[in-house]
Amino acid sequence: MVEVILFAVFGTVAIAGALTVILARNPIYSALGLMATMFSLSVFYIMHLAHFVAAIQIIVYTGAVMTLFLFVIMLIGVDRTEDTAEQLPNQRRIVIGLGLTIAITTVVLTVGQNFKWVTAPGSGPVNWDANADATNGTIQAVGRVLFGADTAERTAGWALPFEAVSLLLIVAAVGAIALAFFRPLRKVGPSPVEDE
Amino acid sequence: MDFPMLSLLILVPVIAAAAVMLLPKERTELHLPVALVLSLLPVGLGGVLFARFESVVGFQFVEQAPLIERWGISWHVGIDGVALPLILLTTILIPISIAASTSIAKNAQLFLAMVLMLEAGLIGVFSALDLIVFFVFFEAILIPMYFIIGIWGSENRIYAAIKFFLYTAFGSALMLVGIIALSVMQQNKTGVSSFDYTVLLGLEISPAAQAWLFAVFGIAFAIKVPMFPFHTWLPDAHVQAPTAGSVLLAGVMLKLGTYGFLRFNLPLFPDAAVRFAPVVATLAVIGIVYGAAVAIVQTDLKKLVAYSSVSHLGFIMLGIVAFTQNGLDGGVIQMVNHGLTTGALFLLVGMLYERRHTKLIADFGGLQKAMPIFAGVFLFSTFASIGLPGLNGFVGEFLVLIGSYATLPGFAIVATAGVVLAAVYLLWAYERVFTGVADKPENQDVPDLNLRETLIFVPIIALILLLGLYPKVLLNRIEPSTAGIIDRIEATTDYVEPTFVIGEPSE
Amino acid sequence: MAGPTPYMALAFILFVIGATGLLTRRNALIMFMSVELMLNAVNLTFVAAGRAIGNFTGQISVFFVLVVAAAEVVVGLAIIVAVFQKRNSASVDELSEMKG
Amino acid sequence: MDLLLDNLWLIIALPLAGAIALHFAGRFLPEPLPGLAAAGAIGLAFVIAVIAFVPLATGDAEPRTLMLWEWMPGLGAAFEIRWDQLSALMTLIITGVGTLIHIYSVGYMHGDPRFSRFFTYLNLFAASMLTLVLASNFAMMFVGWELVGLCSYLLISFWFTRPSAAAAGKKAFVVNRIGDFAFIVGLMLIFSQFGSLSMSETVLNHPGEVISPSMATAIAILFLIGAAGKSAQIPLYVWLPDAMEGPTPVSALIHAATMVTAGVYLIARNAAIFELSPVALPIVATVGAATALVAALIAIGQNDIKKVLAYSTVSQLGYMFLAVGSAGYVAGVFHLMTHAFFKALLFLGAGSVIHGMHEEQDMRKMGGLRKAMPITHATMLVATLAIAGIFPFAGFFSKDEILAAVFANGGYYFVLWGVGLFTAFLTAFYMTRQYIMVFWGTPRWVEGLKPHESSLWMTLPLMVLAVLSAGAGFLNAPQLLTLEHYLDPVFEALHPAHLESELPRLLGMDGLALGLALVSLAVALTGIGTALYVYARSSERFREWFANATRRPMAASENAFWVDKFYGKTIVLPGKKLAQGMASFDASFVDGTVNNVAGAVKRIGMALKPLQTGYVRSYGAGFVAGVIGLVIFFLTRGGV
Repeated sequence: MVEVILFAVFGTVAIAGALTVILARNPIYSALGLMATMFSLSVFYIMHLAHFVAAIQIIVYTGAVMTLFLFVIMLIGVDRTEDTAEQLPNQRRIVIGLGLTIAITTVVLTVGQNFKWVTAPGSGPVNWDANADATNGTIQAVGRVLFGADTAERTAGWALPFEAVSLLLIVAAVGAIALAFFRPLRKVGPSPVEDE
Repeated sequence: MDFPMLSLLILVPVIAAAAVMLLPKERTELHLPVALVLSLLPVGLGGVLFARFESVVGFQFVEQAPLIERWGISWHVGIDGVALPLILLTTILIPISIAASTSIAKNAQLFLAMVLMLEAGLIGVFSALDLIVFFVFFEAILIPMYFIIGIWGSENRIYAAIKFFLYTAFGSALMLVGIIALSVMQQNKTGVSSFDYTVLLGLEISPAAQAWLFAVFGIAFAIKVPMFPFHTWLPDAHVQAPTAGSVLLAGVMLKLGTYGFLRFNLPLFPDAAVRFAPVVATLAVIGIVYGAAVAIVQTDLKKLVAYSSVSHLGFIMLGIVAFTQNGLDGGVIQMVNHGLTTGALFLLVGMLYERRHTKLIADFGGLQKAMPIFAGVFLFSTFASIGLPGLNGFVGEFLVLIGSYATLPGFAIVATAGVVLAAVYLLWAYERVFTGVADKPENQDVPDLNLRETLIFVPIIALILLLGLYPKVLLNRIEPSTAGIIDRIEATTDYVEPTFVIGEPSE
Repeated sequence: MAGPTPYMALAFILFVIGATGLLTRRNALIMFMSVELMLNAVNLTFVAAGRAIGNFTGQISVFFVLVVAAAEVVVGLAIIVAVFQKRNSASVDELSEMKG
Repeated sequence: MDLLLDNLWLIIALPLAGAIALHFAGRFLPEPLPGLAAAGAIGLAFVIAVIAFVPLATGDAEPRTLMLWEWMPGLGAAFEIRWDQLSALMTLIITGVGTLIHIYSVGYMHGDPRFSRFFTYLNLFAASMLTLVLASNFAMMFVGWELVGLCSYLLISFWFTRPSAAAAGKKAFVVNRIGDFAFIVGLMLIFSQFGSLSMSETVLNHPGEVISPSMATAIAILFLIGAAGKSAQIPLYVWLPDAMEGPTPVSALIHAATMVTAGVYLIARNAAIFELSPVALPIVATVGAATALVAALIAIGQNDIKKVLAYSTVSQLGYMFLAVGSAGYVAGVFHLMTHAFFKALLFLGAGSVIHGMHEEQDMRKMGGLRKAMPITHATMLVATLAIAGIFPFAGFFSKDEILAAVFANGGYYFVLWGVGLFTAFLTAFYMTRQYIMVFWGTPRWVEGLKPHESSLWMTLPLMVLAVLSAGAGFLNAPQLLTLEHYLDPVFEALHPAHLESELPRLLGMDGLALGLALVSLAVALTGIGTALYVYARSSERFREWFANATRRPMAASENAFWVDKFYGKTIVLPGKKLAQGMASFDASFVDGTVNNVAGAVKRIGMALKPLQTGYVRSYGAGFVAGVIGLVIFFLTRGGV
């Protein structure tokens, strides 16, 4: 019962946040809207007992990423309001058209058919509640699965992707530094902004 | 064969090309002589090949080495009576065209290397018995010729080079489809895919499949020949190509198309060959008459000779689709003859261009006074090209005409008109260029052929006379192979070659 | 509340909002945030699906999506700043030299 | 003797060797030497021919074929020589007249810069003509046939700096080539019927069993067209008058004595095939008669001394075709021989007149040359009488025999006999006209021009030919019929039944034959008389009347009935237009399609270009659309 209430409340918060992201005049408001959405999502994660993921969501996403966003917004100038006039010719129409198609198809496909989420062979109806403890995402549980601790032949589980991703992060960091640092050297013609 | 003759013959020009490239760049006076000497090696090898070639059906000097077993691709080379003359023609024309390209100033080293690479490709394509090896060489020769035309050509050489390359590449792409289809059929039938020509000969293909395969291969070769609708790249390529380029292009590369018909279209798809013979014959005859007619009104001497090639190759194609012993023999020997006569004509036009920097007939007039030897050689080549009996052009044309009458009477008679038209356009050109009084001052003191240039023509004239008077020397070697092709067609289709018993009416 | 359907529906809505944001807004930052929004929607589906099939793959996938998103933001913002330094405007339509 | 008979190829080899030697070494020899070398080569060939001819004539040697080497085995084509009565006779004529003309040329070409080159070509011509005549294989004959055309091309345009000469040379070769077109097609038929091109296997061993009459007709007609091309018969005679551009000895040798008779020889050699077809011989005869008449009419109006003789040759060739066409092969060959003598003499005489008049060829600027050039005058008088057909001279016998042969056929041939007779009258008329305009009347040449008699080099051959023109007639005099019996083995198999009875009797000088002979003599005399009256005796007033009365026909005759212009308009011009049309078609359509295809590809590319707007967001829309598409695809196909 509590779940339903929580879902309703935070569902609306998430959607409201999302809408502010795309409709707000001022980037700051959209950043805040995004934070609200992320926060409500972490609540949902907790409802699914995915504690580790919820924690990361808050720390990495809402914390680090959004602050970075705010920082950049500050850098670019917060008071800049956008004129919402649309240059691209029929961009709006395309978006609306796409929106409609996806809406109609989902409705047609889902309503009426016995839409099964899990279509893997031999899987019975989803025992939603029974799975609760199976996916009790404590850090220990996720850690064990991540590094394949209890898999039969002790394979490394997700170790390889984990390393790959870490490499990705390093590359991203180097990239960002390079972009920021070497910019003055790559002088491409006179640009108004160039001061130093 | 104990001694890998053919592979060596393909390798030697490659080594020669590399050697020329390794020569010091600034010692330009060294490049041409070295290339010339090195290009004589294949001539020697060709001679040995010719001597040890027995006049018997089937392939000789065969070598086989696996390349990609999984798909059944092997380095399978060998020659028979049809391929031998063309390889000899290649080995002979290369030194001649090298000797004739002294006027190539810009980066001659690369030019000579390109010519030698072209030789390797040509010998490879004529001796390949594996379809993929054939296809690789078929494409490989395009590249050096593209550069020869593209870099050392005259005014709008780029347009001509690209047009030549794309046109032929389009054709060979079609052919690749055919080749792969064949190997797939082979796989479906025997479970093992193979590109080996001799293996594919055993594969019986349904008439429907034969039809489209014949068409696919046929179009690729028709572009190369070139046959009537696909010939427009030839005049452009020739007008823009340097002398050596034209000689090799007309002398040998055009024969790829006709060789392709003889090697692949007839034996592999005999049923379709018999069915499509009238179509091919029509295009051939149109080519003869049309090529000759268009040649008459050409203002550019080189274009005139190019269109004459279209006409002559029409004869070869008519000979091939006549499916008679004489027709095929005439076709094959005419390939060699055309190579020599048109090669000579292109050399002459090239030398004229080097002297007068123009190819337009209108700019010439009364040259015979200033250059009698040149005029003499030009007249000799003209009459060889017209098909004057006693010279080599006649032997090929006569065999084709008489040979093709038995099965394609109407076509043969119309083709004979080409003989008259040939006389018209070449003699009219000769008259406007050489006879009359040299009214324009620059035509009065044009230098005649120097020793080097005259020496170039000595072997050609000798061969023209030899093949004209005693063609048996080549015909003996060609005859068994062409007989083999006809027997194969007779065996696999209900076509029977009309034969005569002297004294018994065949009607 | 048996089954993940409601969560999937919510994620779907968030995703569509993100997409429209991406396509309609011209400010690079807003577009960027819309992308983040879409990624979050995807994360939600992962977690819900994980619970539906009863193992941790869902949550681990979220973990990786998150990292990738972080890397993307780092580079993306650096580019936006660099572009801004040069063009003095964050509007995406300015950058149309790569026209066909 | 046998040694000689075994290597008859020497007859061809000698002039050929002469040609090759002179080609390379000629330039270095001083003036008369190349000429002598060339004359020597052909003279030697003549000697060998005579030696080899004797046993054949006396009958103790059989005709033989000598295989030299195989040329194209597939076609049964080989270089093989046939030495029988017909080819022996032809060889004698060619080498005999040829030697005389070679000697004459040494004088005529004196001082020409390309002196040795001229004799190279002359020897090459002799070799090719002999190849043609001696061939026992159609392929070898075709070699001779075309090489003769080549030499006539080279010799006509010998003075190549003159554009008209070069054009005439080309015209001669092309028209001959049209004839060769028919010849090749004929050979195609022969090969398809007999399976070989060797004469001994085809035409010489009873072809009747192999080919049907209709096939024989086809081959005969094709050979006729080929012969018409070479022997300048209607419609392919236009090249011969232009061939007068070449030096006069060339006209004498090639365009009078030897090459143009090749057509007659071809028909005579293949008489067996012509006999087989019911309709071929009358066609040949009609073509011959028509050509004789038309050419004679044109000859009357010509004012260039050589053009008169050219049309006269065409006319006499018409006679030969008429003879062969009425199965009078012997008569045809006989006339061929006598014509070779007196026509060569006429041409050489004309040459010496031109030489004497310093290259003046227009008869209207000549006249009264009697005293200035006595030998030329005497020899040309003999030749004129001979060609007109006056009694003791050769022309009378050969022409009379032709008319007799034609008359013997009866029926349709009577018409041809009439035409022949009228042409004889015309021949006598225009020859006398020429004779008078050149040698009699008041000298009309330009002042300061002193015509002089030619050197001995030139006059000696004239005299020899004059003797031959006078005496040759008796070779086949009615009683003796030596030539008839000599040529019997070649043609005896062919005596068609209907001729079997009359011909020997007719020629045996009984009433009818005598009558015919007298008729033709009378016609000839009237011809000469009228010409004399018109051009020499008549009063001034008559000449005016005659001039304007015949002004229009004379003009027509002078311009050869404008046939050349007609050919120009109907064949050459449209041909050129068609070729230009094809060339532009080729450039625009065929080439066009290729370029259009290339253009189309470019246009498609341009059309797609706007898709790349450059705006990130439109690309974004593309992404999203793609995603949605995939989702829908998987949903519909997949899980549901």
